[in-house]
Amino acid sequence: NSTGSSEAQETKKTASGKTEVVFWHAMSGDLEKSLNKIVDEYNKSQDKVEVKPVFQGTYEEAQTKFNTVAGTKDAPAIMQTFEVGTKFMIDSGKIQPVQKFIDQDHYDTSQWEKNISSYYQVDGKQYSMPFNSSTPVLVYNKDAFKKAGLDPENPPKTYDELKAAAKKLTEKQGNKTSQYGFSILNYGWFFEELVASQGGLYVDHENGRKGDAEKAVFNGKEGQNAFNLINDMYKEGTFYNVGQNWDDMRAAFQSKKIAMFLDSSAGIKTLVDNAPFEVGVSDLPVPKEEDRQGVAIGGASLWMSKGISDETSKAAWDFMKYLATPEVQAKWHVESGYFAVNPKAYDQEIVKKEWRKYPQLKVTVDQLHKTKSTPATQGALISVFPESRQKVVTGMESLYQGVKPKEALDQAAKETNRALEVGNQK
Amino acid sequence: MSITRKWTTYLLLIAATLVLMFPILYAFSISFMSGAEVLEGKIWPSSFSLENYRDAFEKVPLLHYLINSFAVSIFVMAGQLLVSSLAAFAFVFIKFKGRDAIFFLFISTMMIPWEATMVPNFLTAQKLGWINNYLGLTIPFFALAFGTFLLRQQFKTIPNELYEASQVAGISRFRFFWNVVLPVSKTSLVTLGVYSFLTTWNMYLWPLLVTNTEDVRTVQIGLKQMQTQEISTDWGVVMAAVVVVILPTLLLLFLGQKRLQKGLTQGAIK
Amino acid sequence: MKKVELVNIGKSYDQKTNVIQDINVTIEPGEFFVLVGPSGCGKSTMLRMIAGLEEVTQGELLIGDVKANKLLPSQRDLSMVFQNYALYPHLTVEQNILFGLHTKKISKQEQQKRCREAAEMLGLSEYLKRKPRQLSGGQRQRVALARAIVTHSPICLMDEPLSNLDAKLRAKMRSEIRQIQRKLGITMIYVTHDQTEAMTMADRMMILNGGNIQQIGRPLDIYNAPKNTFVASFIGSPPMNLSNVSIENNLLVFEDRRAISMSTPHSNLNGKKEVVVGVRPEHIQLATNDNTSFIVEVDNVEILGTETLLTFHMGDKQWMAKWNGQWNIKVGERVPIFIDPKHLFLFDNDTDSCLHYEPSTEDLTVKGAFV
Amino acid sequence: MKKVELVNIGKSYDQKTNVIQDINVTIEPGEFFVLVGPSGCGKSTMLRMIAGLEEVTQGELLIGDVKANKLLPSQRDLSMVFQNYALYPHLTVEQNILFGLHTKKISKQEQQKRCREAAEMLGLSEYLKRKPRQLSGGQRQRVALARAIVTHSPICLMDEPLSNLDAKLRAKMRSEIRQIQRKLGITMIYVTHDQTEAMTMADRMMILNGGNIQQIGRPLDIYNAPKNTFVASFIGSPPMNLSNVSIENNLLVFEDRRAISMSTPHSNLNGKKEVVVGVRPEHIQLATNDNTSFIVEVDNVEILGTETLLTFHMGDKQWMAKWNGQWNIKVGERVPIFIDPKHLFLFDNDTDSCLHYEPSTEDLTVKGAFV
Amino acid sequence: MSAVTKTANSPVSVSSNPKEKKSMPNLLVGLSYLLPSLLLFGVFLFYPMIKTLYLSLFITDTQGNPLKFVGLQNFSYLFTDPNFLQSMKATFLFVLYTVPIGLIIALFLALIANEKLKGIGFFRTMFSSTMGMSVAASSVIWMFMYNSTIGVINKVLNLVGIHDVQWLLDPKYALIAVSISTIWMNIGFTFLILLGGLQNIDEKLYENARIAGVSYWYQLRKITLPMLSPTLFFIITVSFINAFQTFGQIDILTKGGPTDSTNVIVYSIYKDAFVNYNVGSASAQATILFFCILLVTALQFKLGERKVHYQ
Ligand SMILES: Nc1ncnc2c1ncn2[C@@H]1O[C@H](COP(=O)(O)OP(=O)(O)OP(=O)(O)O)[C@@H](O)[C@H]1O
Ligand SMILES: Nc1ncnc2c1ncn2[C@@H]1O[C@H](COP(=O)(O)OP(=O)(O)OP(=O)(O)O)[C@@H](O)[C@H]1O
Ligand SMILES: O=P(O)(O)OC[C@H](O)CO
Ligand SMILES: [Mg+2]
Ligand SMILES: [Mg+2]
Repeated sequence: NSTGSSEAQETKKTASGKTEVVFWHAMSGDLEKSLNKIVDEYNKSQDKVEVKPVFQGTYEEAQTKFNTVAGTKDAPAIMQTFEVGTKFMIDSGKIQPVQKFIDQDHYDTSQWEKNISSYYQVDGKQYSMPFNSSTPVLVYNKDAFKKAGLDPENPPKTYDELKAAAKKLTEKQGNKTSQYGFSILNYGWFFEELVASQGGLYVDHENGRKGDAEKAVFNGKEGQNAFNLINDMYKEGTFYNVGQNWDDMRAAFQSKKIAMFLDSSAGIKTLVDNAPFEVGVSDLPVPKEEDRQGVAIGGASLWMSKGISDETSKAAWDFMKYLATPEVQAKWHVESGYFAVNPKAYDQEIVKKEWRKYPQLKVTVDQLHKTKSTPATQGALISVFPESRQKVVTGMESLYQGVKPKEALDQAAKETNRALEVGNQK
Repeated sequence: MSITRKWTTYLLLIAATLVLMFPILYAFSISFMSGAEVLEGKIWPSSFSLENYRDAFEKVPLLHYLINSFAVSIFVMAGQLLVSSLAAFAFVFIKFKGRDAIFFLFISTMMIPWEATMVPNFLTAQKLGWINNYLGLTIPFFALAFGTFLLRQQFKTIPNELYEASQVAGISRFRFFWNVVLPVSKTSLVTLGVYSFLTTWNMYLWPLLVTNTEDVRTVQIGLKQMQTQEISTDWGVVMAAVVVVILPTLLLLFLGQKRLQKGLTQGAIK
Repeated sequence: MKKVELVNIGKSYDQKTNVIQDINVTIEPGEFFVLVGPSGCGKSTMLRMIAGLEEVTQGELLIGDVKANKLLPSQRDLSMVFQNYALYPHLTVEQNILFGLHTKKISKQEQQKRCREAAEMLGLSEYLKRKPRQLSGGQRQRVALARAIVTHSPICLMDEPLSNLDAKLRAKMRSEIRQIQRKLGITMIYVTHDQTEAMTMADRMMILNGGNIQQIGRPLDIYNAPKNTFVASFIGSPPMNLSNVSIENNLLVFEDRRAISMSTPHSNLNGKKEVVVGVRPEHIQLATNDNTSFIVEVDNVEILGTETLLTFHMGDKQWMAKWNGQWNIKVGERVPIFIDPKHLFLFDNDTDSCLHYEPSTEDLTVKGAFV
Repeated sequence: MKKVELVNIGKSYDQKTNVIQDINVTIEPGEFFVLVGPSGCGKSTMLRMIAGLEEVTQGELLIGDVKANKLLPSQRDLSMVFQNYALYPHLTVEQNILFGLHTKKISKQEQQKRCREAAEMLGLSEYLKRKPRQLSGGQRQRVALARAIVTHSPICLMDEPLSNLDAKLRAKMRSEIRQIQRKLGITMIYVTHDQTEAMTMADRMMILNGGNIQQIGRPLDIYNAPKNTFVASFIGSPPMNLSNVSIENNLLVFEDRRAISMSTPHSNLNGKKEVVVGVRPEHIQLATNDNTSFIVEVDNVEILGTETLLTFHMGDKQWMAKWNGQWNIKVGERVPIFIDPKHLFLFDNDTDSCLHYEPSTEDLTVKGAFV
Repeated sequence: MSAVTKTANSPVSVSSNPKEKKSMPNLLVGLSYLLPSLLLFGVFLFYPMIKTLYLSLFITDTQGNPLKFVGLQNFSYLFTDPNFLQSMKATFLFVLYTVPIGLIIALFLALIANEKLKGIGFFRTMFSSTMGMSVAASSVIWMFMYNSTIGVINKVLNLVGIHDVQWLLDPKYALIAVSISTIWMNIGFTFLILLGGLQNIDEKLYENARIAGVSYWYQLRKITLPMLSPTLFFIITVSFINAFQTFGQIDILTKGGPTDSTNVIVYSIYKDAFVNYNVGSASAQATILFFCILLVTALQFKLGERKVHYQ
């Protein structure tokens, strides 16, 4: 079906004769600063390749953009795509699997963290280069814990504990709530993770890894647990609706509007730096401790466009390899909170030093290491993931309107099915 | 006018101005505030520091975007003026069969929602290689039914005798268009120009679609990008960028307000 | 100086009805020819066909013996002055005057020379650098005139060029245009709906009504011998008084049974018993003791400084009399009237055409006066 | 029927310069009073001050003996007819006529009655349901008039109500308006820049120039005894001929050294040696053998059916003569002229005011004619 | 013709030459002036419009190439899809909130700014100023004002004892919030047009009313509004069309949420086409939108034109 011609594009060169590699990403704020620093260092480290990072908005916006230009000369050489875009990228036919370069280069992938790289492997083929992987964590305000008489070193682990803690943390002035106990961003990823951490699947066919997914199954018991949690807490008045914007959520935490919330490990460094109180980080809560299966990775990986010249591809591959070196990964980990793709990075001195300063960073790494590898924690593979996420978000939002959790979930599942059906006709 | 009526009118005018201008003034005010002041929800900054502006220019290449926006707006303005005036000229000064039908066709294009054509247009732009360059940002907007309509109304006020006089004198049609019709319609051209400039400058969805490099991005997209990137961290900087973005158009509007009003209504109604 | 000939000219805008028809006339070289008629009668249409701005749909147009039906306006070698002057508002007077002259392949020098000459002739020399809007109506008129003059075209067409001027200026421009036309000797075709203009300016004039020629001739001939009631009432101000009368013996009897006598029985009345009688206001005189035609009751008096207009009823119509001097007459006063039978016009009440008039024997010349 | 009195009225739009000043006049109840003057002289301004549409910045305005400077327009109990009629295009003729009548607390029945009456009087009865755009110019004019009439206000103001009509219609409406005013007996203040209108309609008129009163009086008095050159040339058509002359003995000597004699030496010339002489065109006669004043070369001849206009040079000016009849005179012909000294006007060449004229002894009445 | 042929040849030949020059018929000349417009309209309006109609009958790949003909399936699904129905509802509510209220406010402003007062030019400039405000900039400002914790709107509401409202997160308020900001953004343009319309009304009509002594409201009803009706008609039509096509403020303020409460059709089209890659469905929606606008405009013309008075 694809229109992507096999004709290779010309290699773009910079004024100084370096091969230009355009790199689209979705890293904003402090993350963008760190990324730019790394790119800068890379550009300075050699004289053949010049990487040009371009911010393209959120993951969703960036992927939208990529889709519009994929296969044309306007497409970037390297594209950062969030984990749920994996299937879409593979199906698009507009990318070259990095396996090709791994093979050509005899690159040793065993140095990678298995839990991460396996997400981007389909049928034994490595499609994209893992780069920034994260997991969801519970972030909380230690000062608020103390004030509420809770143990800041013993954050809630189960839903019940979470509810109880949230109740204590919720502060009212008159009938105006000045501090809410808990919040979850209206974003599909958190729901997916809450389901996965209980071992629940998102779609059928083993989360789409044993064949194209046809049916959403996230409205099962695990999904209902998650929705019930939100619903119950919202009804109790301990849950705050922060909307869909990551920044708004973090702002709400920093301004003490919420005492606990779920965040990506990628946000932790900035949070700890900026919060006017002590920040605690803990594992994702589960309904009951025995349910705990670990988490699926989040974040994003780097994809190589198809249709770019060999020279550009090589240059891009060189940059990808650079990013995977322990030194760079170490720096990236401590500055962003993303995992090191290459575990050797954790041995680097700066990591050790930073972990002492920011013990919170280690929590996320540990959580990943504790994860049991199952189809649930490997994450779902579906091409219409972004669309499905919108449906789930609408489901979450409808909870605040008094819709029953089960109904909301079923509706989201039904609409996801429709999206799958349409998607599978393509 | 009686004294009481005069003063109630003034009162209403001032009240309406305050309400209407508040968001703009508020943006100005915030653009000078430090992050802490913003979070405290102040209305007025404690000091007028230009730091936010410096940051804004540092964080995104605002200056570059401004230049792009200027280039695109000027280009579209010139294109619209030329294309619309050519068409309007034909509608007024050249009699031919089916003229009214074509005019109706033109007017009907105002009814087609741009968004309904967005997808194929994007594909067209892509095929033409117009993504990420000025062509894609400008040429699709050169033909403007509204502009043609506005100028047609203006051209109609040019006495037909002028045209006939030049026919008798043996002046070519194009020369008449260029040397008489255009200069005589200066006011309307300025009106349309200001209008085109403003609308192009403020264009949002299309540039969002067809630009993805900093080289050609316009300032509105820059603003949106800044908003995605910076909002929680620094409203002050974002507002500084807002101010930078709105200042040129506000100035243009203030300067051209009288003409704009004259020209717009002339074209719109009569 | 070129002849313009219209042969069976007709015009239809909609391919169905003719707005003018059967126009046959030859305008002689150097003649000042006026087209006159009420609004909508087709004057502009005819002029515009001559100019080439409107297609000739019937008949043949010859300009200087060349068939011109299909020529472009610019190929007809004529100039035109429009009602609203059609000055280019953004150009200076000078640029206006010279606009289009380049198409005639005239050297810059020659252009300048012509412009200077024309400006001088029309007293525009000091205004050459102004824009039209900085000029008064009369000055604009002159610029339009100058623009026509500099082309040195042998034919000039004018479409109601004075109708936007006030009465005083109009009178002045009338003689100015006439003088220039004489000086340059161009053939002038001039459209107006104002009979005074037609009377005072024309060598010959054509009176149009509803697209048909009513009469062509020298102004005084038309004034003195109008072919029909339309011409009679259109030419002359105030217009000729007209009423239906029946002929009884030698008397013309009005509807209210008042009567005036005819001088002699007229043979060419074809035995008609009902006719329309016409009398010009200036021929209704105050009766002296012995010649009263009848007595009228005055409806209105208007004293215009040197003459007095009286309005009164005759039959079913209001008539007007024009007397010299300032008459102290009150509304309602009864006044004896005398109408000399030799001043009577008689028209056919069916066809409106003139049945009888007595040619004027007056021949006022300066020499005659000295005799 | 109310009196309107202006005492020392002045007006300034910008608080600096006055556009009119020192206006003192009393308009009598039931009078038809015309304000006349060239464009921009302040006629509309004065009328609008009387109407209350413009603030009076100086002096006192009395309407029916009540000080009205500060009254609202609606409190002045007057009606107004505007130049472009100011009809409401979206309302029918009837609605236009009745617009605002409800504020006068008039019953619906009475409103209908008045509307019917006014419409009948003005021949509008069949058009009551039409919109203004479906009416001709004259009909619109009448609607505006009707709207003024139905208010039954004792004072009616009109600002150039006829200037948009063509000549014939204008003449007709002139007498129509005059007749209605007489019939209703209202006080009329009427603005025009057309001297014919002023002459034929006014009981009295005020001639304004540059915001100053030039003369107030009955039309004929003004015509016969203009106070200054402005009035002399403004009233009368063609206007009075004026030239600078020097007085040498009993002769008025023109710049080209031609001369005419004065009848007798005038005492009130204050020993002035340079004056402006004025002669009305109708007073320039063809000389008979023995009384030639001088001989002129004719520049232009215009024959208007019943009269002939001759243009010739006198000194630095073009003069005009108006003769009755159709004169067969060629341009360039030399004609002997006679000017009766009793028809000479003399004006001060510094102040322009009239130094001398001879009151007309003519008294044309019908009775007189019978004697 | 015969009359001419016997005269000398030369003038005849002279006169026949130019005839050839004239051979370019007006139609071609006219079209050549219209060519740029027609070409651009063709390529960027008519062709895509038709393409959209065509695509609405297909399932497409992610980049909008038709894959499979499905007939009216896209439409039939849409009409049963609660999300789309919600979009329709949001669109109509949005139009309903923004057009009449915006118009009334702008009319009010135009009326008070039409008085002849000292310094009125300043107020006119202020009132028209939102025309110079881009959607992006305005939306960012309003986004901040709506912020439930630090935004000024809640601060003011708190002062009068009203609770924090989650303007953009609460489906009850989100559409209203977006509407308010939209009204604000559009006021400048609407105001300018209406003011121009008011100034075109002959002053004499009011002077006559002053002499008649009718009240302000009577003048407003009997003179101003009828005389303004062509302008009103124009601006209502334009406002409707604009309202149906609103995109920027939705994208920045709410992204169609919460629970699709602000997911107006245009935004839904954008999401379907560019985020979910259902170009077929997006095209079907675009088609429906087109007919909605057509319908409303036609209705407007049918109902409105009768009440409009043209001079
Ligand atoms: N372009 C046209 N299409 C159709 N009919 C026309 C056109 N121009 C003029 N007419 C009609 O032709 C007739 C003659 O019009 P024309 O303009 O020649 O009159 P006119 O004598 O010049 O009148 P006026 O004194 O008002 O200028 C009128 O009935 C007019 O309605
Ligand atoms: N609103 C105004 N503001 C300032 N000056 C004005 C205004 N209205 C009129 N004038 C000036 O006052 C003077 C008299 O104007 P007015 O309208 O009374 O003249 P008019 O005699 O009615 O002229 P016309 O015959 O042209 O109507 C003019 O010089 C004019 O420029
Ligand atoms: O914010 P990030 O980079 O951790 O990504 C979160 C989700 O995985 C995106 O799908
Ligand atoms: Mg005409
Ligand atoms: Mg006036």
